[in-house]
Amino acid sequence: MSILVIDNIHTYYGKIQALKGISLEVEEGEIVTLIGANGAGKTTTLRTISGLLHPRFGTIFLEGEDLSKYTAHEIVFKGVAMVPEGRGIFTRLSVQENLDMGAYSRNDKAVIAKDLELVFSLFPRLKERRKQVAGTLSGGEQQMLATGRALMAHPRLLLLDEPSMGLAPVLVENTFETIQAINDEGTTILLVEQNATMALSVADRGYVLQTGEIVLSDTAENLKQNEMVQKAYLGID
Amino acid sequence: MLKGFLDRYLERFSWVSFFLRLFQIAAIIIIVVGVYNTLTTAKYTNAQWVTLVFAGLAQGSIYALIALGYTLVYGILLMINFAHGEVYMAGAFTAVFLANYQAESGFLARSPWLAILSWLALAVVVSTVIAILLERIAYRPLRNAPRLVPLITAIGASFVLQYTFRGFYGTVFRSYPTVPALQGTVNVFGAQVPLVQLVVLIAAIILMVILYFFVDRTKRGKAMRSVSEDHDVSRLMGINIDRIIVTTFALGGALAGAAGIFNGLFRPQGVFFFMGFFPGLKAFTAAVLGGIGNVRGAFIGGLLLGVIESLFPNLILEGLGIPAVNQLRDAFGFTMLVLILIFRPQGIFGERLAEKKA
Amino acid sequence: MEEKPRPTWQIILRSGILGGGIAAYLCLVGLVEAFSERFLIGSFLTLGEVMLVTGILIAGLLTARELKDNKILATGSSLLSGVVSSLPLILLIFITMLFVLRPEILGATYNLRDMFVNLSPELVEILTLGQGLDNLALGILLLILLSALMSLLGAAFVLLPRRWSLGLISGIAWVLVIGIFSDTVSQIVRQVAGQGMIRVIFVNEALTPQAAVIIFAIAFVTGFFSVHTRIQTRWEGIPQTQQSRTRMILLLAAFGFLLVLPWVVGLFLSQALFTVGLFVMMCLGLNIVVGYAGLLDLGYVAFFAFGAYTMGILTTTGSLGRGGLNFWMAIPFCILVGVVWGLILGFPVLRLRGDYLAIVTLGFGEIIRILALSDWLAPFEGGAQGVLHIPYPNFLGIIFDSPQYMYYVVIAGGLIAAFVTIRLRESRLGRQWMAMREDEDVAEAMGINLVQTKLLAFAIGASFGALAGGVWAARLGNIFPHSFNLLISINALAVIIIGGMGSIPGVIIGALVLVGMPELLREFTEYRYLMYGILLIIMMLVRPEGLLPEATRRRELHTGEDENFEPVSQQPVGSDR
Amino acid sequence: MAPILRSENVTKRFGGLIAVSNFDVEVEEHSISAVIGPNGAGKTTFFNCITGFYVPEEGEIYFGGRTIQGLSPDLITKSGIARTYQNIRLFANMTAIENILVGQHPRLKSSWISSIFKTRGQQEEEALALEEANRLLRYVGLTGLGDQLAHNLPYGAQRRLEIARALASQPVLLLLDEPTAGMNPQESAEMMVFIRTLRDDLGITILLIEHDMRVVMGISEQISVMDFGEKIAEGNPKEIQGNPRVIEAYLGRGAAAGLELETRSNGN
Amino acid sequence: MNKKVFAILSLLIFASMILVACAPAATEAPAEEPPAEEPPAEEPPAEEAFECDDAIGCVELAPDDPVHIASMLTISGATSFLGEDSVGAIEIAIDDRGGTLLGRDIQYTSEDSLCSAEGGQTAATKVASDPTILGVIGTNCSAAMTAAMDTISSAGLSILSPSNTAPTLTLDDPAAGGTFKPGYFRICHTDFFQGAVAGEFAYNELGARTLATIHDGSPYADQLQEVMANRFMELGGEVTFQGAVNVGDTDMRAVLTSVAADSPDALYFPIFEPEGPFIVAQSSEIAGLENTILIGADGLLVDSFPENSGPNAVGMYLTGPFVTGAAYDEFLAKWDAKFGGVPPSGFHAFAYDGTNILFDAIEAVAVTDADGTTYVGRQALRDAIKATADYDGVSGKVDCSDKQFGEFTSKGDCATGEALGVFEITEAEVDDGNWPPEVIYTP
Repeated sequence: MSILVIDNIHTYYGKIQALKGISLEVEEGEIVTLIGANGAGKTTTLRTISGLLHPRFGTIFLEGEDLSKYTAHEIVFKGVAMVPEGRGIFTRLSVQENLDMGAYSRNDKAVIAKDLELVFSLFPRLKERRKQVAGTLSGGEQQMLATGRALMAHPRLLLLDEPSMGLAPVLVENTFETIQAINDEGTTILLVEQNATMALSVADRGYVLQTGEIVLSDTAENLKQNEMVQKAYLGID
Repeated sequence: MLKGFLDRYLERFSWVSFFLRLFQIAAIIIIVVGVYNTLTTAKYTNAQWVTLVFAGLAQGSIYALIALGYTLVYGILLMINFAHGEVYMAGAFTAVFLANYQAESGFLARSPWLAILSWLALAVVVSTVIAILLERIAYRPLRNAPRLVPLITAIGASFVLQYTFRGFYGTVFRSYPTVPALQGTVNVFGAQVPLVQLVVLIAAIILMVILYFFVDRTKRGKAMRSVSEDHDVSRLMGINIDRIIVTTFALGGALAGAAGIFNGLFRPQGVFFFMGFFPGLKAFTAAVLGGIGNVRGAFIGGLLLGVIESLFPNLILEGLGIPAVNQLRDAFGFTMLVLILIFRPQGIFGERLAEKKA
Repeated sequence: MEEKPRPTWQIILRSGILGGGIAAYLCLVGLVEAFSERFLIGSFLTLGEVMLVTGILIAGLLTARELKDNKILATGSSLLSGVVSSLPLILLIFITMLFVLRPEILGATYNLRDMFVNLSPELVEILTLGQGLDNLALGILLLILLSALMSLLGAAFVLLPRRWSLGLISGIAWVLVIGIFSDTVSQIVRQVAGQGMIRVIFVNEALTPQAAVIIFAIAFVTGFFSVHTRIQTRWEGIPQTQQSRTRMILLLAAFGFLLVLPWVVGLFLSQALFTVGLFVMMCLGLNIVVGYAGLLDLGYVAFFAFGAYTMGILTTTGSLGRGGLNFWMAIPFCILVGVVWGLILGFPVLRLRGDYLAIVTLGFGEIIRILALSDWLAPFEGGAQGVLHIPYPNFLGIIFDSPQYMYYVVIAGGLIAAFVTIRLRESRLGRQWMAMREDEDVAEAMGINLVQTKLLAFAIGASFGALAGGVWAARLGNIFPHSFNLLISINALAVIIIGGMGSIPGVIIGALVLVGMPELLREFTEYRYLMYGILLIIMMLVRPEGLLPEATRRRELHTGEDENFEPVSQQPVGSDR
Repeated sequence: MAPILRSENVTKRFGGLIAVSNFDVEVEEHSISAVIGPNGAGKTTFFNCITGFYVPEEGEIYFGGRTIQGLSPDLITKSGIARTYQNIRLFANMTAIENILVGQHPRLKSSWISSIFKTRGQQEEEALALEEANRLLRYVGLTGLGDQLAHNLPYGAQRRLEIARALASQPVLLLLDEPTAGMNPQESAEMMVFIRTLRDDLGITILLIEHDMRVVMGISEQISVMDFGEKIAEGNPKEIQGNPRVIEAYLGRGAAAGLELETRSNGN
Repeated sequence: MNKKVFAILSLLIFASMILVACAPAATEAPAEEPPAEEPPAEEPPAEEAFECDDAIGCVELAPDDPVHIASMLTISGATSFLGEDSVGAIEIAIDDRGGTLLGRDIQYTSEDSLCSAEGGQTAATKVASDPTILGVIGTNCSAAMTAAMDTISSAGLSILSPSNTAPTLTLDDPAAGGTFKPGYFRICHTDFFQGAVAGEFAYNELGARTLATIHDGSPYADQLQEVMANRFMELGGEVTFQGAVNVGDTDMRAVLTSVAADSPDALYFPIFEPEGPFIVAQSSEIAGLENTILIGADGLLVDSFPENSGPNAVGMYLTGPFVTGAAYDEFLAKWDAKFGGVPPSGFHAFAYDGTNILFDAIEAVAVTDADGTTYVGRQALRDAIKATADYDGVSGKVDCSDKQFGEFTSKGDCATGEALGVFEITEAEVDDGNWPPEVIYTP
């Protein structure tokens, strides 16, 4: 069953149209990736789903419920969490407080504690540094924190925006292993990634965006073999 | 070798640093000379100095409570809520009628603490409501406008509030009744300090501690801190930032309302529609002094400013042979601000906002 | 974001309460009563009554606007919301009755009028349309009726066919404007047509009924036939070359008009124009500091004061006089002093940013005022007693002793200021300023010397302010430190932001609105500031980019309409270190 | 050839945090060099030390034979160093042409007084500057976009405009902070070619920070690897790829292996 | 760009040409204005038409025209109580005449001159631009008058002030700081009177030998304390401290501590509310002021002062205008009937007398010709006011002839210094709301 169905959304920044009729679907338990050049509208799509932007036309359904009438903070309550581009951790809050904020939408103390354990088991480094101010973490640790914080919302759908950006190659692999692990725990993931090679290696399916439109959609395996994708996004001549 | 060294030095020579350094040295010399002269003439007794310090602390705690409102709002919206002084006025000006009514009817004499609490409640409610309305009408629609636009609406709101209350309550200067229970003095370091000043100081500190715990420990408080870092990411956490912003304004309003009552206890006269303007400016100064956006800084800045104003003109300027020093008090307060900011461009407790990010 | 249609009863209630709330507010704040004897037309419509019905009008207007698709429903609803809007007023009547006029009814022990000074018998008289407490029931009935009618009128603005409503609005607006500004209008009429004409148009500051009818008719017709748009379409039809020639002629005509203006409008309005011109001059300077260089300066009045005191001390024939120069010789010194103090005050704040800069400059303004006032410096510049006996400028034997002459001085000063501003904006220095405004660090990395650039902004800006101060002192003839208060700084800042930051025509429009208007509204005395405040808020809410923004900013704001728009380059700086 | 830029034992601290520690680097004239390392390793801080935004607590930076550290950023720019930023930092509300004109600032001489009176010299200089700005605009492939506000340009164009702005000061040394960030492999490849052209055509020395190993290995002649503020390795691409410390701290085995494959195939 | 420069330059040249061309014509313009130049009655006159030969012109009132007077007072801002006080008195004076003068309605325009120089000047241009106005009551503050004087005087108007107290206003010797211009009259007493009264009272009546003063930076307070201190020293006293506070200050403890350092016998602070009550109330907290007698001035002679100052006000003194007598009681009764309560400040009597003097003078000089047109000569009006002597006003004897204060000659000063007194605040005022307080000393 599709957890997320996006139908023909058009999003504008003022007068500039960023999305020109995007339609996509994400099935429960999948990892779906959006790839495309900078400015193609990948981030805009995620921001539209999470409610930070509002589509001028089109609908977004999460398990049959129309999301476009909700604002960003309400959408979190519906079970969608997002790790924004650049990670967006609260640098002046401690690691623990950052994670608390991730669970802001929830009141079930017991389950939160369990989720916290899960996050710490995924990222043992965070447990060591839970009292530390988040701004002093290294880049890789910040990415862990951002991901862990999003997991604290116990989302059914996790939106990841450029998780590997600015990370050392050695950490990139780790990151995608974690993404796979999160998915194995049952969380559906919509992944926007610059590093198409890695993204397609973990994803089940992928969509290719160009200037606000979807030009290609297929399973990850097929996309990897696609000539255009190889040339433009995988760097294979 | 020497020439090379000299060249290198001259190339890096900055007139700005040179003059600022000169300025700092001059300021320190002036202060030291002034203090020395004043103290050696022994014009004032120690008791008089202590009196001035406590009067300054009481005054400072009122600045501090108002400054907290500035700083909270600044932390979250990065805007100067110029009308905050008027929020303070609104509460104080409204509660004065209740206070006088209770004084007339004898209620104040019968149960003074209950009476004061009721004034406090009224002032806090009025100030809070005004602060919330202010946010709703004058600031929220402009949240994404260029930075100076809300500053102008804030100035406009400041005028509107002043003259609204002038229209409502008239132009007559009102006074709070004196509370017999708060009369009398306490012996501190050999000086007779009025009880009411201590009460005001302690009450302000208690409020400050409560606020600190609220911001530091509670879920709402943490959400406030999150919002102050990043609006969008906070929304992604499920935080309703509108509600957090309203909470912030309400908190600032409530503290300003309390400040109004403390002011009425400590210095009953001069309750009128313009009473908020200068304390507002001073509190804003105090907030900057402490490092705007920083809760602790605002409080310390407020107390410091109160003491500077109360003590320093007599202590420093008089020793320099300047006539009518108290006239220069505000100028002196601002000069101290400039001095402190030259030493520490981010204020006393401020984060290094001014540090270059490249 | 989606506008959910609200149920009709909710619309009626909301706009009714809002409109009634506004009306009640105006009553409580005293506007209604204060102008209850200020007649607008003959002796039957007062300004107070207009104020009272404004809120109710808004109630009708709002209701009708939300329901305008269904005219019958809208009419009925606005009638109802008019009735609703009378409720707060009725409440006011009862409160006044129970707590002020007839405390014995409830045994109230507190006279509420001690608190709300405007809960007076007169207010009850006005609200009950003259019936008073004796005929309370009739009075309230009349009030409800009036509210319903006025609400309908408000609804009519929306519901009538466009032409009719345009005509109606322009007719009512013109009658009100001329009635309110009767003072100003009669000054001009006096200069142009003589005292006799005034007797025809005005009776005791109010419009005569005949005049009101005629004005309404003319305005209605122009509105009805939308003369304005017609001229515009006609204008657009004219070929380009002819257009530019016409424009040139119009420009020349406008300039000629500008030159003879003081003699057309008379003494008082010339004084107002003088003040506006003075602010234009000053704000052009502030515009360089705030608009171009992006340095928020809340203490600009300091430079105005320096100019004024320099002029005063150098030219006064009184005991404080030093130098004994004349106006023209002193002007360069004013500018020089401005520049020097711009540098001196700019110096310590070089390292401060944003709001720290704002409070420190604000402090400077206050420091200067307090020092000017102080007994300490009084032997040099007069202290509280100010500087007296500043002679008027003398030009080829003409003594500039009236605002009509000084007007030309500010026009000349304003033109020079505008000229310098335009030239600098398009120069290398202008680009330095704007780069600094956009991003100080990057500007420095482009090889721009921030110290020099900032100090130049302060100094050049200050020189305009000081020039204005000098001219002002010469007009006033004597200066007192109390004049140099924070309000001038605030006003100047508001002018450039309301006008549209960085734009020169914006400064002129801003000064006309924020400086000229209050002069004309002198009649409103203490309510002037209230109106000023409301004006500031409304203008910023409606046009955050200002009335005539600089072209680039306009573009920016228009692309930035979406609330979540974040330009790429303004995203937070990552902390890679 | 003498190094044009040389740093000796540069150390920069923030409070207790050591961002750059005893960092030495030598950049040969007309070379393309790179600094790589994990996020937060201190690369950008090092750039900031070179351009004068930070003054290192210890060590010396020599540029063209004389020491520059402690000079203010504008003087350093005037001496011939220009840079771009990791997150593009254009003057967002100025047009593209204006951005480049600001970049030309150090080369212009006319005073503000001459611009009030529009002296002949000033007018000539402005005209030349405008011509040069248009030429640079064409050079980076943005012909016709001169009147666009910088923040309205598409991402790639902004990157190029930033480089044009840096070139406008006619630098000897160009510092590029992640020039291909946010670009797809195709665009990255184009950028690589462009950077090489810059060096070959204009004779500019280039020092870059980059995460995309394909770019780094593809164009750099010399690479320094940073971790926790320290230099852990230095050498040509081959040496770096083979360096076990680099592999452990930064590249990871998989990436290193992949790169090795690629360089080999490129070499062929 | 070049085009723009050319345009601007040519505009500048054009502007200067016009400036030169217009100017002489313009100076003539006002001369044309007085109707004297154009024979007022062109139609065949039934009788001999009135010829206005007044040096500065006449005001011509058509048969239906009202008699138009104006006031320039401070009716907004912090000092508005002064303005309200005067406006009320003017309205009562108009009512006293049944709202008519010379058989015409009296039209009264109230302008706001604020309490500042620029406010005064703007109000003056407004009044001066209406040629129907005969005379003006104003201003309240001396700063406003200083700036308004020239405009008012050159417009040929007469202005009578109810509360300007700065001595310079009536000195016509600029070398001595005088700013007098013809047409200005002052009904109230100058600081020379009040300062002297305060000084004499403190030295002679209270037996004070040391004195401290505080002013608030207003020209008025500064001047008054200076005059008082000088008089006190002339009498043989010692001035230990002359300090100042700022308008808006609330904490007076620091300045009072400075005062207390010398424990003076008396403290004179001729300032306003709310700063005055702060000084009174906070002085009780300062050690060293226990035996210091507080003296305020007319700025604090407001009915809210005792209540605001609290118990510490008991036993302090206020100097100020003191008017008494049956006429004054009658005036107060009228006030109570019209506005309720008592006037908010102490200068209403002067405003009332000034208005009446103006009306009397208008009546005295007005000439009506056969067709019902009335002419009032502006210079004649000034002369008539000037000639007022031995006028028995509510505020006592009024005499507008030139006076001598030491070496200074003052013109236009109408007050004789009779109407001054020292009031003592007692428990009756503080606790029971009695107002005004008892006068215990008159010069």
